[in-house]
Amino acid sequence: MGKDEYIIQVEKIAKTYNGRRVLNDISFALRRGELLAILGPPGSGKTTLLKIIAGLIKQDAGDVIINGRIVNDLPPYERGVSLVFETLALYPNMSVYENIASPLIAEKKDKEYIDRRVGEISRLLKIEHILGRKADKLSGGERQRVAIARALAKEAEIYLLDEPLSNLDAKIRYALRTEFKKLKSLLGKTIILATSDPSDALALGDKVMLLFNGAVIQEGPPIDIYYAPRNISIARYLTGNILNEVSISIDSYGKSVSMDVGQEFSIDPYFLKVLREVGETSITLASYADGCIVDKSVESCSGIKVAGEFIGYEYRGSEYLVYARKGERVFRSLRASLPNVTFGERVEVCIPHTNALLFSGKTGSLIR
Amino acid sequence: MRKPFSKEFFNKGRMLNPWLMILPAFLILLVFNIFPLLWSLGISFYRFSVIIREAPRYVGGLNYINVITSAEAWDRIIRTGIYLAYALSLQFGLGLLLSLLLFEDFKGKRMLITLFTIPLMIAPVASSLFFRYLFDENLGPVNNFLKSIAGYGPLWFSSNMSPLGIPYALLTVVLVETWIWTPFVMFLLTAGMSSIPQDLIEQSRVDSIKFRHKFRYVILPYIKPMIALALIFRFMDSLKTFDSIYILTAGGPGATTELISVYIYRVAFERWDFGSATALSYLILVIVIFMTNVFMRYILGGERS
Amino acid sequence: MVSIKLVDISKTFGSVEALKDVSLEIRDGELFAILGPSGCGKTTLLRIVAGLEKPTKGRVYFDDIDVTNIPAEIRDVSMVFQFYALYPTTVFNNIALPLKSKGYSRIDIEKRVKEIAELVGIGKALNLHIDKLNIADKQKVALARAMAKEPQVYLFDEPLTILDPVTRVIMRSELKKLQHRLKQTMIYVTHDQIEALTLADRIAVMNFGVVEQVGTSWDVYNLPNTTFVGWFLGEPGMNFVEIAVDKDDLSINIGSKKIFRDPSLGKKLLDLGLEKALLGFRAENVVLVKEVPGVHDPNSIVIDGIIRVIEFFGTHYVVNVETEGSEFKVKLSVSEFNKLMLGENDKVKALVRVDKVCFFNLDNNRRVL
Amino acid sequence: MRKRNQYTTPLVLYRVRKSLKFALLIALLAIYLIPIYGMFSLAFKPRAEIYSGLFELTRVTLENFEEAYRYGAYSAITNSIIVTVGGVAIALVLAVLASYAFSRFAVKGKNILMFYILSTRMMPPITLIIPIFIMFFNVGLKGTYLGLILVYAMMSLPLSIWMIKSFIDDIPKDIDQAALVDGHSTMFILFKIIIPMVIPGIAASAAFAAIMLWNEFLFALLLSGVDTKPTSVLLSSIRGERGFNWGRVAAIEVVYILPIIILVFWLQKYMLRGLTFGTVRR
Repeated sequence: MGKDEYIIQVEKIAKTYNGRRVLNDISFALRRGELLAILGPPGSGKTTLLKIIAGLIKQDAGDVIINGRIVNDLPPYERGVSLVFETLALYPNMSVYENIASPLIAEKKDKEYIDRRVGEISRLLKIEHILGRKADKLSGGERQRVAIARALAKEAEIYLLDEPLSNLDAKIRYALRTEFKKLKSLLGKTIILATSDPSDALALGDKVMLLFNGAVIQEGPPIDIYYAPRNISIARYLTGNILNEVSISIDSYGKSVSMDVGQEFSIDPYFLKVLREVGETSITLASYADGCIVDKSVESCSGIKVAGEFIGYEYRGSEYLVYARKGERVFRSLRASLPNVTFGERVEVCIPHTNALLFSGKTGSLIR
Repeated sequence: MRKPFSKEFFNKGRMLNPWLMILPAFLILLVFNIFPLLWSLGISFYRFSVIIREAPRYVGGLNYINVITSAEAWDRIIRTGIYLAYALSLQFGLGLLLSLLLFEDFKGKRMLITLFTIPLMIAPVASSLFFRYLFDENLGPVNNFLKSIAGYGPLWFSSNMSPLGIPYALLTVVLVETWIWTPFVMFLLTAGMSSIPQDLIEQSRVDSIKFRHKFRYVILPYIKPMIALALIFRFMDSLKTFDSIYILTAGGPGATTELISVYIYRVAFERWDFGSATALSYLILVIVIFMTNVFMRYILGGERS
Repeated sequence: MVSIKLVDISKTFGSVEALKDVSLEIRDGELFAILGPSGCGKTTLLRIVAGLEKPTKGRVYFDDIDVTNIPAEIRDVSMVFQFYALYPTTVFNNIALPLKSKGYSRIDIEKRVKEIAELVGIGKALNLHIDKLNIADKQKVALARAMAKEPQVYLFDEPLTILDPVTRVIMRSELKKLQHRLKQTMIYVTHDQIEALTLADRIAVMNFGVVEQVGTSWDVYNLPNTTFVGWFLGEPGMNFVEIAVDKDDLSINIGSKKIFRDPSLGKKLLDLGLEKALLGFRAENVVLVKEVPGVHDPNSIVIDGIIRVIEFFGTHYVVNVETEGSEFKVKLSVSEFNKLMLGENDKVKALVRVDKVCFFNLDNNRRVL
Repeated sequence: MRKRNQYTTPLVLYRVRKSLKFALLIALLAIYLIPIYGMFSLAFKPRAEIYSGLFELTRVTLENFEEAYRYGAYSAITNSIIVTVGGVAIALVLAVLASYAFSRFAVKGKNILMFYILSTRMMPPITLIIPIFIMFFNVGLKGTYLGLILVYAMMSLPLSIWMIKSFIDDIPKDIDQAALVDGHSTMFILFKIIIPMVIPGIAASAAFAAIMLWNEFLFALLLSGVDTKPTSVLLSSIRGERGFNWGRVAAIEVVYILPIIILVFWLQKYMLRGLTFGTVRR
């Protein structure tokens, strides 16, 4: 098989549960060694999609093609896939060794082979010292590793991982993410990973596929997703729903401009020109926390500047995240120090045009 | 690894039809439950007696009419109603008291609960027989004790009226059944209380709110489902009360303690009138199935959500 | 309005030691946070202060009164829980119930409940059943209930965790304002470092039943007493690399590579009896370059390494650099990262100013410099 | 002497209230356990002291047990063991298979079947006894072990199915699916993965079924014969005698209920499921 051919293709997969469409014409293709991160909120259909690929759930329509072969009617163990469940699904009454050996036992491999393979994999995942322990006597991080080890023990074409980092302490999660990425480049396996945490998807994925309400809304490399989110709901999701947003209305002659954050605003003339050239009467301007300035007063602002009220902050040790509000709109800004104001005082919020994402006010799709 | 079945049985990917797994259990139920149920429905339309050795004779709904118009049957039903009212209110009152006393955590609480559940698990035949000794009218320890402090011991197995408004024999049955079943109520309510969020209990402790507020706002909302559950279970099981009455009084004296299940038993196995007995038991069954339905909806409805 | 003194508190559950000889002093009127990962014993400690739990060993003092054996019912504290633990009744009743058992008159109760509800911003909801409220308002009710009874101490058990981020920030500010006005002693338990760093006058960082450090936000973040505190705070946590002091020229080495030549530092370490130590530094304090300019700042430690893994987090990149068997993380802004044009397996040099590093004893993981 | 402070008075009141509550609880427990205590002490009392008062136990003797043995208690207990073990064993095997199917597969009519099975728990046994009595009379099963064992299997099946199902339901379905992805067969999954996980639950279900059958009286009364009569029937037959020997009765009862009391301590953890037929879990 050539290097350019796809190892897995998913074509127009659809699934309906009790009259509710959980997956809607999902298609994607993946080359050998790539990691696809499926990112979407809980309930968006990620688990269902993975289980359809694994053969545990039958799709209503569409094909799963692995290595050029349609596997729709094959049972899970004949598809050459391996799955790490969100719940991990370790066999609690078995030892770690037996858990990892399980797929090999099912394949009726001889004892010697099993020993060798379990040894290899447990060394790789740094769990050799717990092989003899029972699976229900492990810590969260160890359980995660054992589940991944069991999946790796099986010689599969594709590894499916459902929320492999969820249910872990933030600190362990951080460490495991890095380790996981190292492991991935070490093994060169094809991996499909489902997650609801944007950080996981951005940090780990070669490609990121956004799945909202059972439909793919964008697919591409992490940087594209982050800097060119196809519509505003993606940008909101990436920031945990606290995107800095302003609605701008421009009348059809491009003369009068108004914003939903009150009368007190100013726009850099160059930026105003850009906005007029867009040709839409209603534009939503957005920026991430690192692309926004909040201070007692911002002298020169090469974008838009609005007045707000200082409502609070988060101290992160290395930096401050400052929160300001105007009406319903909340703005966040990453800063090295706190502005010299007290809670409730007036501040100025500036979004420089270089950091601004422009979305259509009507459709929410990205303009620039 | 030990293998209880041949290799073939464990063959890779061999899926078993779920019906094959249910079938054996279903067969047993079919032969010893469904079939007898249908048969007894049949019997209830016949005049039928093994002793007289006459051929069963189809009488239509006559048995049902007889049962419904029989003053004797109604008397037993009313007796059962009175018994239910006394037994259930005692069991629930005491059960609630006990569970409230066991509400707070203390060392040995689990042990205490276990000790309380013993009467529930031992055979009613055994405990009832022993209560015959305890309540023995002449020499029994209960009357010995009463005589030593009050100078008088009632005739526990007589049809004399007790101060509580029911005959002594019925009261004795009520007391024994209460002894057996109060722990059931206590246990369910205690379980309900353990579902109260720990935060809420601790909040009420830190706030030091009054007991009646605590009961109303902290305890009651969480034990309501268990109260309902216990009530349904106790109602249906009390209808079945047989063992203890059979041992304590055998329904006597006269028909003082002859509750519905004992009555059906006597109609069937002393008068050998199977037709009337099955008709009556079918009427009870209808009530029970109706109750079960309510119960299932309650339980399964709760489980789904 | 009390100061609280905990003396040698230990608590065991069965064979598990939840707290080991914890001693703390919480000053009158301060907002004191207890921070630590789940299972570190912080909640147990709070419950001991509340009187919900008795310590296996040790004493609790409110001012000078020993309250160790006083049960929660009469200890006169207020507690706000993570899941607000409201009584299933109206807002008014929720706030009023504790007052009723304190023996307030009906008129007093009515007045006080209205006052407090107004203050917290739920004055209009008094007659609503709590089921009708959103999460933020429910938490406000819990707060109002805690305030109404004018306790000696306020105890908070992660009260803001379930709120959405914006509401959380606002509530945090409100709490801070409230604390400035009431000048009440408050103990705030949380596993969220941002919460503790943002809110507290002082923080106690706990791990495995032991208090690792007590100090201000700045102290615990920049001068961690132990490697645990350094690792636990910050995202990513502090980097630790094993170093050795060359006895001859007093330079500092990682493996065979010299990273710092100034002998005064090496001498200091040797004077402390440490030939080997852990070097600790924060990921955001590292400057990454491909080539060191001919003359560089002599006050910087220079570490050679190879980039192993690059992680993109939107607002920043985290680059994992490997050197001589150990590994450390570097946090770079997107623009810095783009300027450097870094890729995996690139060789780089990491510069850390020497006043931004700490040294830890390898044996007990405590900071020495 | 501790210094008087704001806590002194409330603390005294608090402690008094608490002690009173505890005293009431202990008193109730005592009333509760006196009959059981009485049973045991009576069993070990010499015949002459039977009515001497419940708490007096001057001399411990085993003569009541010897009497009980002569009275036929030994064979009654043996009969109880045979029918109980027989009934439970059959029910258990069938229940494990059925409850796994009920728990894991979308069987048509599952809810109706489960409802019917539960309703048998609620059925007054008197409804069934007449046709079964006639049936056994005609087939010649009356008075045999087999007859009672089969009826007992039927009686304990619903409890076993519902309870074991409740335990299997607690195991996430992901475990089965993981085993399926690994490539294991249905029987392997059931016997090597699922059953080992619920062994304690199955044992508890068996124990509850055993207690139910051990205590059963009505069917035993009507379906057992002279030689196959279990303990409950033996005890009830004493009832009809005049002026019978209470020491002997107590001795039989002690042997009869002792195993149950021991089981109760082990079953505590599963009591709620047992009492509510597995419909409520804890």
